[in-house]
Amino acid sequence: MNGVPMEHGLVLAAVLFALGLGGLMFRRNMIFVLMSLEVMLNAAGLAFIVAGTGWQQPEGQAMFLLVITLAAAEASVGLALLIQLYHRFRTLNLDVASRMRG
Amino acid sequence: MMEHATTLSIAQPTTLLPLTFLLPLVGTLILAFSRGQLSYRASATVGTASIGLAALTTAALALGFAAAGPQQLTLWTWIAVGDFTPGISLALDGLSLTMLGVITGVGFFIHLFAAWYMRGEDGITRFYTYMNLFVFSMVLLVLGDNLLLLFLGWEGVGLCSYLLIGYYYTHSANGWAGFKAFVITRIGDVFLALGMFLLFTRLGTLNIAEILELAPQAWQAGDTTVELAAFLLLGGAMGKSAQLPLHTWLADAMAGPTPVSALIHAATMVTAGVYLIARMHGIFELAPTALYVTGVIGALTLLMAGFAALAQTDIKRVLAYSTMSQIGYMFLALGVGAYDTAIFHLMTHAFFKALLFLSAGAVIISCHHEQDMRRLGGLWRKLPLPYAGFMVGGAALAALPLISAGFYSKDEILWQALAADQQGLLIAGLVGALLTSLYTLRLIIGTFHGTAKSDNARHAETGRGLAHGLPLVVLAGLSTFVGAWITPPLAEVLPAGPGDATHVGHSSLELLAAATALGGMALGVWLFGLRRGWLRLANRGPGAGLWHLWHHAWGFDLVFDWTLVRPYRLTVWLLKSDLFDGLFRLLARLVRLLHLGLSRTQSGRVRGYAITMVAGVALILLSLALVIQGT
Amino acid sequence: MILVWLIVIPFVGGLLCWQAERLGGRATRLIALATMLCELLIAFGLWLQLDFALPASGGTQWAVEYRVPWIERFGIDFHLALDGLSLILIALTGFLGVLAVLCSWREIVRRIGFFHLNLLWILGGVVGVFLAMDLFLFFFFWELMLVPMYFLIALWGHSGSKGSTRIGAAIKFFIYTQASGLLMLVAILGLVFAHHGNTGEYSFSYAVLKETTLSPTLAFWLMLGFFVAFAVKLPVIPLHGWLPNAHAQAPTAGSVDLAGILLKTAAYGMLRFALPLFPEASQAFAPFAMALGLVGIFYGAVLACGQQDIKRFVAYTSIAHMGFVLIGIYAGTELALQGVVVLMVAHAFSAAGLFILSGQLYERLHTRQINEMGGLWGRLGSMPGIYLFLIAASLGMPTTANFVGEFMVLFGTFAIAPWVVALASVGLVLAAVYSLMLMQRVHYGPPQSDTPLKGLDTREFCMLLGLVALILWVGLYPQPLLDTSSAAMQDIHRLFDAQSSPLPEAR
Amino acid sequence: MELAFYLSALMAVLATLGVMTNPNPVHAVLYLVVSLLAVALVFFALGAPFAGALEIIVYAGAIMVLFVFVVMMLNLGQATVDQERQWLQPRTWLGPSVLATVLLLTLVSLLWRGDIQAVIEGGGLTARGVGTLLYGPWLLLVELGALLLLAALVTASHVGRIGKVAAPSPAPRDLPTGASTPANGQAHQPSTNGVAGEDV
Repeated sequence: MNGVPMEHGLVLAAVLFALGLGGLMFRRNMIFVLMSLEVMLNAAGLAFIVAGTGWQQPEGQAMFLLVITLAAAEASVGLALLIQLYHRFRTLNLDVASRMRG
Repeated sequence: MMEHATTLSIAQPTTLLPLTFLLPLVGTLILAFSRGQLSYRASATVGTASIGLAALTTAALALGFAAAGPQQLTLWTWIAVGDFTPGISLALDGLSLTMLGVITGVGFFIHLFAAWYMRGEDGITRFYTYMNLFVFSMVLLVLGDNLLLLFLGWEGVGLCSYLLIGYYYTHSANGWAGFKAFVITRIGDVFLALGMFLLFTRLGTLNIAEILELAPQAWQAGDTTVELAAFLLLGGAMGKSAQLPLHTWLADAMAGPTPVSALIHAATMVTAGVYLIARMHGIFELAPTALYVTGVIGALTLLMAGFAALAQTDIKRVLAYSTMSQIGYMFLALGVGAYDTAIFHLMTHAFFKALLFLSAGAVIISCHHEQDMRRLGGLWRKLPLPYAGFMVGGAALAALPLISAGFYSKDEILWQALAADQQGLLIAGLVGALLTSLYTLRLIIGTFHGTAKSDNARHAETGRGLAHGLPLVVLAGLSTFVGAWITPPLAEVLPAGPGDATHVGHSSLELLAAATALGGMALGVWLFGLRRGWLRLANRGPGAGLWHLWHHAWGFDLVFDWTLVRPYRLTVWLLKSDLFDGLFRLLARLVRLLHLGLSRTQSGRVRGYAITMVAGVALILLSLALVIQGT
Repeated sequence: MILVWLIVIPFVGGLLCWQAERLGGRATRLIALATMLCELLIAFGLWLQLDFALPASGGTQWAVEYRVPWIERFGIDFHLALDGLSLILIALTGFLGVLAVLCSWREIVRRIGFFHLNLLWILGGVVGVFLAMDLFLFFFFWELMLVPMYFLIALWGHSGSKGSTRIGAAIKFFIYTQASGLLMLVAILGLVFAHHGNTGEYSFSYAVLKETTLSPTLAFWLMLGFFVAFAVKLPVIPLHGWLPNAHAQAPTAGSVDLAGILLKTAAYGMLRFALPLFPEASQAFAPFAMALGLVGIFYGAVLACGQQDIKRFVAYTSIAHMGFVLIGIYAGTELALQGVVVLMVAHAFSAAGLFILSGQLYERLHTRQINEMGGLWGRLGSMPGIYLFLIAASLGMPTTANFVGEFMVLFGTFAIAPWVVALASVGLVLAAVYSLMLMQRVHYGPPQSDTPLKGLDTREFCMLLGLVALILWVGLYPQPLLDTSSAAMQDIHRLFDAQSSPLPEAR
Repeated sequence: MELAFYLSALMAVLATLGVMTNPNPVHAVLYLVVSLLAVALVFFALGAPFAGALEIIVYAGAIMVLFVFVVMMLNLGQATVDQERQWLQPRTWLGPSVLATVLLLTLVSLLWRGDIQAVIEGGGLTARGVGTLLYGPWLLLVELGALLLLAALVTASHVGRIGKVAAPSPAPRDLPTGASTPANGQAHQPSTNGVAGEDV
């Protein structure tokens, strides 16, 4: 064996992404939802790295950097929201905050 | 040009001509803008004087006419677009002069009588406003030298008729009677309008004289177009003159004050149809079928109305049906081509029918607004003047030989029918004469003889005063042979009738007609006076059925109710919610439904949104994968 | 430049009114009145000064013209022009504007300044519509007049019976007219792009676009776009849904403007744009348009009979009258087209009068339901007499302007389409039915009570008397009007004539 | 190297599964740290050491610390664990899992068509290349990233403020610093750094 086929790297990213997605959908606790989001972002970053190294391009890693920036911003805002939620409703259950129904 | 009208001069009849309609118009305006400030006496004076002055003007015109002949006067061009140039222009010839005399002359006496009749009524100003407006419109109708101006007068008299029928507005029924009159005559008006459109499109002019001149050049006799035009004009005439089948409004029109019935629904407006056909005789001469149909309609109407008049209980309704019947005679005369005879009968009819109506009005007021024959009776001692009026008028109506005006005109009609070789029409006319005698006798005997059958009749009060007496006396005078002496100057305007050339058999027909009238009267006296056999006939078996049928004038009202009124009301009811708009409302409802459905998905739960989104993504990717797989 | 003033005056007057509310209601009303009088006087002055009877010389059909480039990149000009037809309609706008201000003198008590702002801006927009000779500018004014009307209905309207609210009516009005306006915009853009495709230049100019060569199919579709836009406004069945609600719910001044002027913008649009831009397509479409007109006459008449609200009643009669206008426009003979002009003016007067009277009845009885009226004749002083006159005008009694208009249309159409005229004449009978039915149910019959109601005061009497006098004047001597519009109408008539003689090449 | 890839991949998947299924927040965070570290190993295995280092420093270090802080601050104890157990019924997770599986299978089937011929051999790419790219043609993007972080900072400090409730929680103060410092450190963005520094 010499080298990993690119598909394998991408499939790994897909699996991680799908796992994160599943968590996002079936978890009600906001902190788990945020964690799922981190997993998904991370999976996306992984896909960039795989593609970048696969094609021998530096852009993949540069994009990964931006993904990380995004993840940091997302985490900070998300956690602030989480604290706000907890203070308003004394729970982290997301389904409680459904006041914007049509 | 209007300022010329102020300089009075008999030597120049044209300058007098506008006065005939301006005077009633001035009267109308004074009354309309008084805003209730005028007293009863002042209103009546203004209303009557304006017509009186118009009548004097007409007399002056008649004097001048003998010397100067036909006149023509254009006041201004009404509309001018391309070759469509109808003007406000007047034409005076023998025919219009005759009509003008009837309108202003008889009209003046009726206005005068109304001053007595309407005492104690509210809104006398309104009454005289409408009456003057009516005379104004009617004068324009007969003076207009083009069809559009004629139509102006034609519609104007219809409006005044509507207003005056509904004069006692607090009773809805009166208003609806006026409504019916207006709408049915309007149906006729539409035919007239279509006739105008057709004539203008084909001949390029609306001027009556030009039409009569151009028509023979444009069409052969019996040409389809000219037949159509004649039929359309006939339709207009039928509506206005209450001829079958557009006659049902006239009996209901009796809801108006009696002077109105005398002026509008006996003497002038209803005869406008006769005037129209006589005026447009050139078209009818080219359309033999239409002319024949005119005669047949006249004959049918005179029979139908004669039978109906036999079975009425309201004295005014008897007179209304007799009016229809007499106009039927005029149509019969027109139908055999005897236009001048029709106009002659129109004139005598105006005299004696106005007399009858005014007498009836006198009876009604004297008997405290009682007009049902079954509740009158025995009045001849208490009300001698109305009785005399009824006798003279009735004699003229029944064509009592030699002494009555009606005899001369009706006899002439029958002679013209014979001379035109129209036996069917002749027989109808003779039967009609018999019927006329019968119902006239029934009317007079029922009202004035026998015993008084109600308190109102027992306590009848005799009318007094010039306004009451003078019109009755003058009209009574005109209803005798004196009226028949007046010869309308029609020879220049209208073609000679078929009976003018020979007189073979004329005297035997005169004898026959006289015998019919006298026989009818004798039968009437026997039926209604001596033996009271009428009641027995009318109450039993088929007699009761016929009575019922005739009382409701052959049930035309019912037929129209079921064929026109009810379907129309049904349509209104069906469309009430605006069907077409309903389509759009349906669309709006659909959108609303979709909105409700979609907003249900707006649950407010983030997880739900995430699931939906993922499902969407999965779906898109799956289809994408399948597409890729397919290629 | 005078044309610019015609447009600017109402807009500035509206702003002044808005601010003048601080000085009190009376000052506001006086300013509005002065503005409209000014507008009317300018129109009248132009009429005296200019000669419209002769076909304009020098190759232009306009009597006055004003043109500055606006958005040169797309060939959009600020192009105003005036001919006889526009002048008549502008004078009408001025006159009805005066009436609208006068008739809301007592009726409007809330937010007077903003009310007059809206009122005057509507009128300004309408004047703009009548003057604009650039399609973009035309569309601009066309949309501009809708918004103030929306506010007028929504803020000062009456909520009617059975849950029909003024807001609902306003929204319905806005959606209908806005959708139609968009359709027109699409048609305008289609025309402009077609022109661009031919010549490589963008232009929105009326004169330029008139010369565009179009394939018959494209011309038909574009014509349809214009037609539908105007048909909504006229209105033509089945696009009339907004009208009864808007008329019934609007304040009196709004109803007067709607019936008197806004409906006329549609007829004007057809005469000015739909026909001259697409003569062949319009000619081909004429039978359908006339059929729609017929349907309108009957449908409006039948529905009017079924109404309980007097203002809805008058609204449906407007639909019937506009049916005659539509027939006349598409008949295309000079007589019919001139009749259309007279009929537009006549209908503006008679419908405005009836709406004003309905408003006055409402002020006195506090109801618009017909079944709560009856027997009013003796209780209202001289008002019923004027009502009667306006009813007579609405059923086309001779001596009134409506008669002249209707009969000229019918005379003019008979040569083209006798059957249409025969059927439309039946509409005359129905007009009698609904008009007299209204008279009967409102004024005749047993009175509901004996107490006399307040008669007309001087302001009301003068307004109505002015209308009566104008109706009679046009009914008896319409010639000044006809002379003014004659050149413009002859131009349109020539389009139809040119079509009937065979032409090998498409325009 | 291949072996390292597959092993760490397996570890990442297993750890992530742990994150998804564990009811205890603290355990879940720890699993997540493990998962991120495994992914970092994958990066090393694929020959992207710079990215691997970033992953460890920023993700597993800074961001996860935040999570731990919050979990501890909210004091989520046994009650939460019970609650989570109760929520994790098959009824709840079956549908979403099926959906996620479908998505995964679709993705995999799309990837597995075999038209990607590339094989990752590792090496060749250095931090130098990335830096040249970022501060060369992508400079604007870096600026935008800085702007994003600044916005996140302002937002977090605003959103995290708690009405009139006293005792300001440390979270809003910590969040921006924790979030921005590592990112700024990577981006070498002096201006944003300065702002963050003032805030701290």
